[in-house]
Amino acid sequence: MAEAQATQKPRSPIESGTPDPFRHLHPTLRRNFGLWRSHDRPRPGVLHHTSHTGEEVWTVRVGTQRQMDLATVRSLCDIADEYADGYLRFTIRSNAEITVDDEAKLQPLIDALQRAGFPIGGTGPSVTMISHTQGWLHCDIPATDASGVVKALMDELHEEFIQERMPNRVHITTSCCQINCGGQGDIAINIQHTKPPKIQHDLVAHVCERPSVVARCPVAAIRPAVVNGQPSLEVDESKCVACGACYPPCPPMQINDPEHSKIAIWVGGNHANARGVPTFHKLAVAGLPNNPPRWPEVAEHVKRILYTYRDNARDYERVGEWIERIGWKRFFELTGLPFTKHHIENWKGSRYKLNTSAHLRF
Amino acid sequence: MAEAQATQKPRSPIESGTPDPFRHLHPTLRRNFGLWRSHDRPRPGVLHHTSHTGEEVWTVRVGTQRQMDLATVRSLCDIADEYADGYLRFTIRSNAEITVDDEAKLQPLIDALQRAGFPIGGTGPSVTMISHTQGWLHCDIPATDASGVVKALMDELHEEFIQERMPNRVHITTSCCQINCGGQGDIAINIQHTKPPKIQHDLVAHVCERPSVVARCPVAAIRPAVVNGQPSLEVDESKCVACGACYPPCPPMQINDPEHSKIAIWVGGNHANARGVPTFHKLAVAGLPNNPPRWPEVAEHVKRILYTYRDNARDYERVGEWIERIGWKRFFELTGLPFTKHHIENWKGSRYKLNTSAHLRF
Amino acid sequence: MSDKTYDTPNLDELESGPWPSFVTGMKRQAQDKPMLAGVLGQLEQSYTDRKGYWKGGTIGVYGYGGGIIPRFTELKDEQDNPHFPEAQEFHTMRIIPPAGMHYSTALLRDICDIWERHGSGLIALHGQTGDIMLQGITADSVQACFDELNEYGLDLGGAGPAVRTGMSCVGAARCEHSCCNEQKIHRMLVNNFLDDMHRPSLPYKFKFKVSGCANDCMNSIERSDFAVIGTWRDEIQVDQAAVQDFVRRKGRKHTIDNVVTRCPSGSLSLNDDDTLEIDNRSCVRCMHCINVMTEALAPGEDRGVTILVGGKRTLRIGDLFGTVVVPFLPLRSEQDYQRILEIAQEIVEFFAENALEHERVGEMIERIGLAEFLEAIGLEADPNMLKEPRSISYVRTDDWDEEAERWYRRQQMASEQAS
Amino acid sequence: MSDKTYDTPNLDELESGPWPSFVTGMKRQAQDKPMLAGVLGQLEQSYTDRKGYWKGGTIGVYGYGGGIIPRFTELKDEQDNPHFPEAQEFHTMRIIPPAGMHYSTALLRDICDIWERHGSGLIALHGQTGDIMLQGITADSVQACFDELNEYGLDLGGAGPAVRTGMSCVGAARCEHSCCNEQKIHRMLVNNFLDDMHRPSLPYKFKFKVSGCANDCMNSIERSDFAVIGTWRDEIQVDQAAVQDFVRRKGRKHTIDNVVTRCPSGSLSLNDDDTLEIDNRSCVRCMHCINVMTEALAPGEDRGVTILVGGKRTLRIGDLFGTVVVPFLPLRSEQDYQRILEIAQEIVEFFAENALEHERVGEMIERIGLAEFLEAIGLEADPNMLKEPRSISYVRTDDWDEEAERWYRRQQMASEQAS
Ligand code: SRM
Ligand code: SRM
Ligand code: SRM
Ligand code: SRM
Ligand code: SF4
Ligand code: SF4
Ligand code: SF4
Ligand code: SF4
Ligand code: SF4
Ligand code: SF4
Ligand code: SF4
Ligand code: SF4
Repeated sequence: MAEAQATQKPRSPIESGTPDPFRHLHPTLRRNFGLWRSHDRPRPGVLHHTSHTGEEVWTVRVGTQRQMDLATVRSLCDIADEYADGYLRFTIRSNAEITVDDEAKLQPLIDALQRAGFPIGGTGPSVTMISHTQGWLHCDIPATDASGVVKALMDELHEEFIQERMPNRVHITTSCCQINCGGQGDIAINIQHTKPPKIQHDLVAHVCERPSVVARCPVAAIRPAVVNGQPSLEVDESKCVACGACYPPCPPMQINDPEHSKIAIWVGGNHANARGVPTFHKLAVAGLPNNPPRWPEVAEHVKRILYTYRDNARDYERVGEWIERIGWKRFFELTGLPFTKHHIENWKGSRYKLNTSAHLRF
Repeated sequence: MAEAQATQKPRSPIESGTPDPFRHLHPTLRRNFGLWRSHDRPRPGVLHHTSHTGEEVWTVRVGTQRQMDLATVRSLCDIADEYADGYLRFTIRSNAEITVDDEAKLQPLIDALQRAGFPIGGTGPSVTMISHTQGWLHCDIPATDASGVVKALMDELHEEFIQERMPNRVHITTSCCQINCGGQGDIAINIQHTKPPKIQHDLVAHVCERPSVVARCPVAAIRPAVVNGQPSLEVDESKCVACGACYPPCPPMQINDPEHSKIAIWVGGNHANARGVPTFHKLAVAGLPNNPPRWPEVAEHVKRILYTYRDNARDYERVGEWIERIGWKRFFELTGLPFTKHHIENWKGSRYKLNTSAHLRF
Repeated sequence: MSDKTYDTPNLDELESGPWPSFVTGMKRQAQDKPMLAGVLGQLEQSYTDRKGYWKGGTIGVYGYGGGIIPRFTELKDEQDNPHFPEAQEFHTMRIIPPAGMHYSTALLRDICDIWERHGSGLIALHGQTGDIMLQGITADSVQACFDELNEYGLDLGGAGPAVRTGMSCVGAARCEHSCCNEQKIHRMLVNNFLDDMHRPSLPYKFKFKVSGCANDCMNSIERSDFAVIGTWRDEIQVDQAAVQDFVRRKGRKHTIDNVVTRCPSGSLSLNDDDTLEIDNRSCVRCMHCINVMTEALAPGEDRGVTILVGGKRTLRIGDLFGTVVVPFLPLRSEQDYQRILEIAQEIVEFFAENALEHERVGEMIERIGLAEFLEAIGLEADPNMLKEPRSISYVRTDDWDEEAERWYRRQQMASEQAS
Repeated sequence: MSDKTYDTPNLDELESGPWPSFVTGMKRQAQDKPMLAGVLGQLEQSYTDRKGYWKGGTIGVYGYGGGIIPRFTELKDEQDNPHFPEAQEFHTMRIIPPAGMHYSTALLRDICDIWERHGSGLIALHGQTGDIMLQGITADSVQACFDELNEYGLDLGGAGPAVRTGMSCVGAARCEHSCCNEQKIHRMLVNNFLDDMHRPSLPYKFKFKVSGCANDCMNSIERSDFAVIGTWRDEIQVDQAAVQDFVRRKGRKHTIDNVVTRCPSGSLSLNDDDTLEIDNRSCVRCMHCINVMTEALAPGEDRGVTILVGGKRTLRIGDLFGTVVVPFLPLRSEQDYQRILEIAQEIVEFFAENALEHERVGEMIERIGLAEFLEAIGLEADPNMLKEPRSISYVRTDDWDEEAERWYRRQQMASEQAS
């Protein structure tokens, strides 16, 4: 078939870009576009929005596995057709949202979704779906899986998804290599390599553009070298920060290691501007084993941080705000996590991370 | 006499270091050392401290010119002897402080000081003495004077010294070159050169250790060079930030210029830990002329900033805290000072100075 | 092509538990689509070895240079025979969804049908950049699948050193906080850069994200090179009766502790009659009070957007947030909307010509300095772009007077415009 | 030596106005001391030309390598004759005052008398580093002047790449906030480094400053390489009756607006009975509430000091504040005081051996990293040393488990000690 196509002149693409969503909007949303007045949450997983026109809608937020088979997608469509006028959307966190414009339709919709096995929640002060990436399922550079990690964790956190009993919303992210497509989060679960790449010298010459590999290293630890008579690369291991940046442009720079690619948990990444300005996440704990299929050590640590937060934070405090108030010393005390020299940032411009004041908590 | 000395074996110094102040303390201070309980200010320039022992002292704060002739120092001694048991101290800002342990002695002391021409004030929410440096009077690298600038400004701010009508204390500093011995302050008045050094090439070889001059430049703008057959230095003028760091180790790198060495005013340097952590000062305005003997343009700008602060800040807000609350946009609006691209920091690690949030004031 | 299934004891562990299981879904799909059986086999191997087994390659459709993420198995025996022959190829097609990720079931079903015909049936809704990810197709089938999707009205998204698929929040469609037409801005921006999306030739990737307010539900400051965020310039709209009602229901202490003292700019004060006093000049438009008292408070009426440039994640110099380059752009007319596009065009053009290879726009700004960047793209420096002015005196202020003059002229123009 | 005075029209302008005039003082002094007439002449020239006319040189006293700041005039004619011959030399002697700058008038008068005999009579009280600056002496007279001062009990301060004269606040002598014996710490530190003060051979200068509380009246965090600041570890002492009295006098709103909402850590809450509730675990010991309600509040009783290292001004990499390296050192015994000295010795030694030429200790820490520095001087890393932990993942955590172990061991030891 590929050959057949190659002979006939291929078709030129229509560069249509991003489709207009208007005709895919529920008609009540369309009518009230830009006219919404306020909302409340009658129960976890349900948003109730009121318009200036007086119209109202109820939206049910539905957890999915993101990586879906056709039957799952179609079953969502079936439910949306039967109970909700044939419209749905997805959130940035791969939750589906199905909207009805009549309160009477709400409970039947919920019942149908629950019957089909979909969790309902993720609204308000809950733990919503973890944003995840490709991992071993599809990516060419992962040190761990993504869908599996998310499934394992969401099983553990299911109750926190379907209930709203956190001080504020909790956004968790995962990433399957240090590049971090998953982003920052209140709690971010990321790969942290601990050893420099092992170089497959025989492959470098064929596969890698050496100057661009050299250029990718943030600490200038890579030098061109000749190994066994072949052009290759060498790494100054004392400089290397094991970031893995050299690996995508040059797969023979094997950074992934079943044992030494560990998992680190970061906390306090906050991207809303509500109250404080957006903040980067900060290292909580590293050195956790990459332990499929259920990553129990990671789950244990995430829950420890999460429940310490739940039990100690004030309403509306996100994870980072809570820690800022009680201080990092107390964070490590309350969670029982170790504080190490690795928590001290030593990157360029990290001066601003140091405590240059007499503000101290004991 | 120098020669006479050179022949006889000179005396070895007694390395006594910092003298014990105890016997120079007023006896009431000595008795109550470490036992003070609280204080208040019965009037501007007077601190009234009460001890846990029940004893009380009144301290009068007295402005001086710092660079004093013997008669001035002795007249302070005379007054301290006659009215205050023969003790006095100096503050970090070159104010004298004279303490009495009987309220009845206070007014006579004040009267005597005022008769002798000493201003009384600098306590609480006032403008206290400006901390100053050497300038043309003594230093080998100054671009302006120090004592003269301070005198000129304190004349203008005299009323603010003797009264307490600021929102909080105001600490002003000056410095006569960009090295800034004077430190940071709520308002800091510093030299800001605008042109690279002019090199006296014929002198470099004799006077300067070229490698250490090269090493001093923060932007690596200096290279060794041969000029007119002599070893000298050259400056990449496009890189040079006119900081003057090369001048002390190499006086032929003439950085000072009667015209192009300008004055800049910085605001919001705050070193107490009260409320916020210590903060660096920030550029308010540059390009002011270095205009002896009274630097009227500088005085005008200082007063403009000072009175805008006085009229707009809340109680206890230091200059920097006030600006942080109202925002820099409004600071420039209220003071009428220009905001320029030069206010944008472009030094290493200056990323943290950028507004990476949707927090905005209009 | 074999039709067998493989033992997946590790993956099977992921079928239990309350959260929907991608393994169960993939197994179900594998009954029709052997490719997924092979993929599950390979994934099981990864779970055992703790190693990934895919490698990249180059695959495209006619006329485009990007949008497909090719994956070939690396699990082969000595004779180069794949351990899981069904999964020799497992490419992903990135398809752009409607802005805001709204679907009629008809659209979604049609996508499913086309995908069932050409691919594995595995769909990720959505990728972190906002694409529909159709995961699992062979090189052979890519063109036909694309043709069908494209005829239907869908297009490929970005990959490589290109403008990427954009994202916008639900915003005006269902959110009371929305201060702009997010979807319009989103489509205007992305759809004007389709050439840079489909024929990757920028120094590196470039992402647009649009959030209707400072809650930034699209993480645009963190995760996009060009973030557009709705805001307002006038006063917060207050329904004082609703405020009083809130205080009555929740209590004074609750109101003070959760609204007043949480205001980051100290702009709120609760009056004795339980109405709210707002210092709108100091308010930084953070949204908190409006979030909590959504019945009583709303953004002002003079609305527009803030533009921040340069967000990205870790590579090379550490994570960057976007930096404000346009504090406020009012959105009153079509022309105003066009102005956003003009600015984007200036920036992408300058980026294309001045960034180093594999350098994001944020890294470029850090390298050349914000002042230079603004100058280059013709935007005026503004105090709102800074947390605070410089503290370090290492700067050449030779042209202070001209720069000051420039500011005064601008101020005058602004005040003339206002009056 | 001529005996004339010079016209100083510019300087004369500085004789009017309410503030005491250094010009008037110097003119008066110049009647006895021609050197000052020359200095005024030269200064007038500087005022006219906007240029300085002093240059340095090398002058010392027997046995010491620093402490004198030499100044020679540069204003000479073609024949190398000085324009102001009386001011050919104008050297400054830096003399260390009693800690806290306390004087009996006897001491001050004696200094005046010695100085009158040997020098110009001009005294600056004090230099920014805390020295008595005796300004205006010829090279000839330096040794004799020093000998007399030294016999009397005074010593030269620091200059050059040396430990410098220290400073401490009035503190325990007259301030209710004092949490330590500032003068004792000050003298213990400086007087143990006199060799490094008098024989300059460090990479660069090194300054000690001591403040009795976080108000930091000595600007120690900004202006010293080694800052010692008093603080406490237990609870703020509260006299609730005095709190109620404060609220009665100043009003509730005043109290909330000026005390409660100004607490940087949200640790204060005013109870309904006008007593104050303090969350001492969250309190950051900023001093604000104690400053404002000095009658009612006082630092706790378990007192000690915080040590911060590395403050300095602009040269080379921009201003640095000191960084916490010892969050809390209790001061209960003589041994505890000695511990401060031990730490200082470790640091100065490490600085002497590891800093580059003309590199301050703060710059050295920035270059090698705080963790390395702590390791080298044998201090344990603590969260209180950071605003917040790292955000950038570029770090080698190979030895995570050992480092974690180390922390747990320390925690256990600490809790065993406590119990
Ligand atoms: C549906 C969604 C936008 C979309 O177009 O997809 C959305 C929708 C709403 N967000 Fe959001 N947010 C959504 C992702 C986010 C994100 C991004 C993310 O999840 O990665 C953020 C910023 C993340 C961060 O800060 O790290 C975000 C920060 C907020 C905030 C600020 C919260 C705070 O206090 O820090 C609010 C305000 C609030 O909660 O009242 C908000 C408020 C809302 C409201 C209440 C707006 C409204 O009035 O309708 C919506 C319902 C929220 C709820 O769950 O109760 N939304 N919101 C996203 C749902 C994700 C999900 O499935 O869980
Ligand atoms: C005498 C002196 C210490 C000395 O040993 O020399 C001193 C003495 C006192 N200081 Fe100070 N401070 C002195 C310089 C400083 C400095 C350093 C400086 O001036 O450069 C600072 C930090 C500067 C900065 O932040 O930039 C300083 C920051 C404070 C603060 C914090 C103020 C704030 O709110 O930010 C207080 C607390 C207060 O004012 O209640 C304080 C409080 C005090 C108290 C009230 C302490 C007390 O209870 O006795 C003393 C009287 C203050 C007054 O003037 O009303 N002192 N104080 C210094 C007087 C300088 C002068 O002549 O004006
Ligand atoms: C598929 C996706 C993860 C997912 O499962 O959702 C993804 C997958 C990859 N990302 Fe990503 N990134 C994805 C969203 C992101 C995001 C989030 C976003 O766009 O909001 C980020 C953080 C934001 C940013 O742009 O920095 C992100 C930051 C990166 C980076 C780091 C870029 C940097 O400058 O720091 C790389 C590395 C690179 O480009 O060299 C990268 C590279 C990659 C590559 C192409 C790895 C590679 O070099 O081969 C991955 C291909 C995986 C695959 O097999 O499909 N990906 N990547 C997301 C795109 C799907 C989509 O189109 O919707
Ligand atoms: C005299 C004095 C100013 C004054 O009138 O009070 C002063 C005067 C000089 N300072 Fe200073 N500094 C003086 C306190 C300071 C302070 C304040 C302090 O100690 O608290 C600082 C800021 C804090 C710091 O240490 O950074 C200070 C930061 C500097 C620097 C910048 C150091 C840096 O690393 O950034 C230099 C340049 C250098 O050392 O190369 C410097 C250099 C100088 C020199 C030696 C200039 C030179 O290279 O010839 C000046 C000699 C002037 C003279 O003619 O006497 N002076 N200098 C102060 C010392 C008097 C005393 O002993 O009491
Ligand atoms: S985080 Fe890394 S491994 Fe995971 S999808 Fe992104 S690039 Fe691939
Ligand atoms: S892993 Fe990172 S630090 Fe190490 S060589 Fe590769 S790019 Fe450089
Ligand atoms: S600020 Fe500069 S000119 Fe003034 S005394 Fe210090 S070193 Fe000399
Ligand atoms: S003035 Fe500063 S930047 Fe310019 S050459 Fe001298 S040291 Fe370098
Ligand atoms: S960003 Fe603002 S407007 Fe958009 S969905 Fe979130 S809260 Fe609503
Ligand atoms: S929007 Fe934010 S800054 Fe503005 S008043 Fe409300 S809470 Fe304060
Ligand atoms: S630093 Fe503290 S103890 Fe010392 S004088 Fe200032 S307020 Fe008093
Ligand atoms: S000392 Fe400072 S941080 Fe502690 S309670 Fe008082 S105001 Fe708050």
